[in-house]
Amino acid sequence: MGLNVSEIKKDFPVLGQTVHDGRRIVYLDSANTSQKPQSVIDAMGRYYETINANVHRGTYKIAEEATNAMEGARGRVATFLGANSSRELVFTKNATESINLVANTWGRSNLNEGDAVVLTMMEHHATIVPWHMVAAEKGIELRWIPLTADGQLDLTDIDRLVDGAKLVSFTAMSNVLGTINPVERLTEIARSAGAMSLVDGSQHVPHLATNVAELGADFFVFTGHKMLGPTGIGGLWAQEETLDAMPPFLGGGEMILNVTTEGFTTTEIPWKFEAGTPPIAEIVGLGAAVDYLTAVGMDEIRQHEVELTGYALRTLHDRFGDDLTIHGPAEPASRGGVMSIQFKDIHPHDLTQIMDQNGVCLRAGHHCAKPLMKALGANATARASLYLYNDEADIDALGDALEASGEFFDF
Amino acid sequence: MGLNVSEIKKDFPVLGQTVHDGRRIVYLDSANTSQKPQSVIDAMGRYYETINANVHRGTYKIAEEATNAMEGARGRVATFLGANSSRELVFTKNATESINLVANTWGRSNLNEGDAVVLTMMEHHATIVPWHMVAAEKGIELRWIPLTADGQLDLTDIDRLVDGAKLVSFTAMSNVLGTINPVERLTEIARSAGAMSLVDGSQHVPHLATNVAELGADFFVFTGHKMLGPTGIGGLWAQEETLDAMPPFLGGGEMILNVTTEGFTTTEIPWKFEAGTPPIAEIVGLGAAVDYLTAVGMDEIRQHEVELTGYALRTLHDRFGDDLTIHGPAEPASRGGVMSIQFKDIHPHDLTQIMDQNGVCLRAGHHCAKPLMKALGANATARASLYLYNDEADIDALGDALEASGEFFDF
Amino acid sequence: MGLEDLYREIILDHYRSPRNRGELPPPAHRVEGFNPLCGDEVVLTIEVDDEGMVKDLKIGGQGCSISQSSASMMTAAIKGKSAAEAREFIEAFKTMMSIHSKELGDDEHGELDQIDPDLDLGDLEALKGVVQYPVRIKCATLGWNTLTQALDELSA
Amino acid sequence: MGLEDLYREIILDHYRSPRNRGELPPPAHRVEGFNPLCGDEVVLTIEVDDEGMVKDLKIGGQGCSISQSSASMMTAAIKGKSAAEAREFIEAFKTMMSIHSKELGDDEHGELDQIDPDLDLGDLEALKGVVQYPVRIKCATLGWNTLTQALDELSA
Ligand SMILES: Cc1ncc(COP(=O)(O)O)c(C=O)c1O
Ligand SMILES: Cc1ncc(COP(=O)(O)O)c(C=O)c1O
Repeated sequence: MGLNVSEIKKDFPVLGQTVHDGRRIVYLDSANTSQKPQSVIDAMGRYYETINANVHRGTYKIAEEATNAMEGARGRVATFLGANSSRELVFTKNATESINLVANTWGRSNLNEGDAVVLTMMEHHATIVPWHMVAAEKGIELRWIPLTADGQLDLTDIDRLVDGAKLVSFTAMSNVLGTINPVERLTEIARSAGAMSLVDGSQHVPHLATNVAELGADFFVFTGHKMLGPTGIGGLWAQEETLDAMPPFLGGGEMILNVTTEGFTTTEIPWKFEAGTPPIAEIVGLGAAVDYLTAVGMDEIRQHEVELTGYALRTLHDRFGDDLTIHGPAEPASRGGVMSIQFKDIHPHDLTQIMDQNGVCLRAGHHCAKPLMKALGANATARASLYLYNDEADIDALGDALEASGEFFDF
Repeated sequence: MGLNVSEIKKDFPVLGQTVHDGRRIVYLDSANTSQKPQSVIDAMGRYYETINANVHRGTYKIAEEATNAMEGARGRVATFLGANSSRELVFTKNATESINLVANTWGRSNLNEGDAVVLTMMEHHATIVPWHMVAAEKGIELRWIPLTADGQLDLTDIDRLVDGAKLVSFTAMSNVLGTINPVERLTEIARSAGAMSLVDGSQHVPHLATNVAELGADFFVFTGHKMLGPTGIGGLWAQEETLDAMPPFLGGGEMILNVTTEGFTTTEIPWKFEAGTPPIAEIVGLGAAVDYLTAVGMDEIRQHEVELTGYALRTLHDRFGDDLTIHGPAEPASRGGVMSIQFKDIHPHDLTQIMDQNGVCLRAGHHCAKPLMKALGANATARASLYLYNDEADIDALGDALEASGEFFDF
Repeated sequence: MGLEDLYREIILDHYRSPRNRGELPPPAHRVEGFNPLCGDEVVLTIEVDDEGMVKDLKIGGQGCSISQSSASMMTAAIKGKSAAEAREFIEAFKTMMSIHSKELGDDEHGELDQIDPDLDLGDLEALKGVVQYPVRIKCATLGWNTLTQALDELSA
Repeated sequence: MGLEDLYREIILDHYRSPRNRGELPPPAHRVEGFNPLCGDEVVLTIEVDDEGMVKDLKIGGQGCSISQSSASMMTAAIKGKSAAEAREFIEAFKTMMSIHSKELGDDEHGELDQIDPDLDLGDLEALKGVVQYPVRIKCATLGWNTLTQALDELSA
């Protein structure tokens, strides 16, 4: 029965805005950051207006309510992710910090000269740079799983790649190609090889029902602003034993059990990894975001995106034929609603600039995946990415904007 | 002419709330976190409702507006702090992260076995624990500036303490005692001894006009939620040369110039230290907070707090005599509006619990300063802390609540 | 909910006149417990005999009325019991204290629902009101967590 | 503000027919420049003679119409000039591009206000419209930053 997108659109105030003399905003950049429903914005406003106080500390009414609001949200987000307990969920400021947390704690205490970490050629810089930093310090080796021509992981040589590796770190879904990776299979391969696995769920959690307990990862990270939540909030999931065994990351208030002039001891998980005043309002906002997503239904959202991606691939191909290249898997069912495109010879920056004149919002650039761009033979692509609030009219507007760009640069 | 507090109170929605059957909230916990004016809450709401998009990336209208909103706020916050350029201002999630950033980048690359870092006995855990962590890794020595009986830094032995030290790290104002430290003098002592200085401005920036260029520190940190801003945002100031010379902290998107499978190079400051999607809405909110503070006037705020602290010290002493101990300097002019109190034999937790019944919000605990608490001979104190929205009626309510607690526990 | 629910007379009584207060001399086993949120520290000293019987235990350190009275009641309840019975008490008490955290979505104590419903917590029932004040739960459980640690160390 | 302000005819002309395109063979000095935001990479090769005169320079690599045309105009303007004159051009161009960032509170180019107002940027004035599109400023200045780096390296 599908989503009622015209009703959903009304929940997102930015989508009611116009730009450039009355053009409605056609927002096709959700892989970059998602729009926020009014309920999320209001949850944070209400927090600040009624119970703003620091958490875990005050014995007064609004401080207790703030603590309940924050820890209640932790519980709901943990449930949304399929975690067994809210103690498995550490809040960070974004997915990037989550991965750096793992690299700095588990990584720096477990990896030594000559150890190998396996990445893939489709990773976001957030997965690459932290391991480059550990590599520079510890002398570890980075190995790269290559890609097939249609943008899937090429697992032909996987046994050799994971042989003796200590960690396999990969994205559940590519933010450039849309490719949905076989997460369970890869975590199983890692486990069989005696390696840990870190799954970057930044593009997965917003778009597909996620159950960390079933995916089999040792570490799972995500970011709030791509899943209808606010900026300034992300998370790391791991099992309690894993978190318990890790040394702390940042030091300061909230994460300690005792501090003397001689040293300190850490408090229990997850707070052990949450130094300083937490992003309280942002956690409350993320709680409201998962409430919204749950109410719509993650399976319904996925179904909608599969259909809409199919519509886009079909109609854009019909309209533009060989003038348009769309990277990544051809089959909507094996990909998310992320389409990196190349149109004629028009540079993505110029392309998206013209599109903007039509109200159509696409991102141009390397999408923080320069090794992948190099493999694709491009410096940059233009990327259209979908979410629950997009519909066929948005795809048609994308096509019209492409046409306009083609005319503008038709020398 | 003083502040018009009854008008100011109207700007802060939490202060219009009631608890426990109609008691108005008497908020005396601003050293913990401040309340937010409606203008700050609305600035963030408006951001999400009208121009929400990722920054530095999109070529479309709202992405450019989001970038302008964020970088414009950086400029205004930098000006508010007296920085010479917005490139001197790195955004973090809170003061704790800022200090950890310095410890992990400057600290880990400049400190070696046998080096000394000088702290004070009145530091917050955010200043202590990061250096304990570096000490555990690098074998550095921590030295502690002791306190006088009235809670000031005892500088008698300072020459010996800083002799050969690499860093002096201290708070500009104590979050427990209210003591305002001689920042310029201390940074000068550090410089003369050939040491760097790190000033924790978390309690200073919200309450006293701050000019980092004049204070003479090498590093200066602060946190947004204590200065009318949102949670999830803080900052680190340092001169461009200092920041340029530091290795990066977290790795990922936004902080790179180039990434290959072989390595990476970093982009220019301040973005080099801002990996991942930044707390965009929070930066916008912090910009609105400094606008509000500037409009009221930092000197006026300070003047108000000095007067109100004087009123509190005077009237509370009159009412309770020796039943009440207020730690820290006796003179309002040499302290901030932070009063750590001990009342009769009532444990701070019990005391603040009863106060809560009267709508009076105080924090009880170690205030993330356990070494200081030990020096004071207490596990915990109850702390009342003031801000621009407090008035004499709030102090009278504090006195009434103390009286009620005394009666409740009068066995 | 008034304060009377939190500060029942029996709680104030244990606070005013704590039972088993102080420290046992060595070779009694000694464990320090910290409440990271407020800074309270307790010292538990305990002697368990060869049959696994808690012969004696004492509580020292500082704390608020809730942590002190809870620890006092705990010592009274546990003294003379076997270590196994002590653990049952601990579970039962923590279940009572966790009703609230369960509402918050934390199902860590899910399995504890099967705790013996007939176990009589006695005076300790007076601490029920604490669950309405989540920050104070850490106060009420401080002594109990310290006891758990002591029993773990003794049986290790 | 319409797109015509950004995409002036002269810009599109330099984009369609870039001047001084390609790479000079060694021993020309070679520098790579990156636009970290979009991934564009340019390669600048340059020969400066003993008198400090820019004898030749070429631009290779990929980029959008703004970065390519700006770099093309730059090569045309700088070729045959002295290194000192080249630096003046760079300053003048960056001043033009920084009007916007100054509004944002970044006063890094404050001192540039004293730049010679008579310096004629010629065709480059056409790029003025770019300041309205802050993200594109990085495109327009890519070639220039790379040239600065080359001159710095050559004089080091
Ligand atoms: C003096 C001082 N430094 C540092 C901090 C840490 O601030 P945050 O928790 O926002 O990182 C605080 C407040 O908690 C403080 O009072
Ligand atoms: C696959 C992937 N991983 C990680 C990230 C980093 O997320 P954030 O910038 O919120 O840390 C992103 C988005 O930018 C992403 O698409």
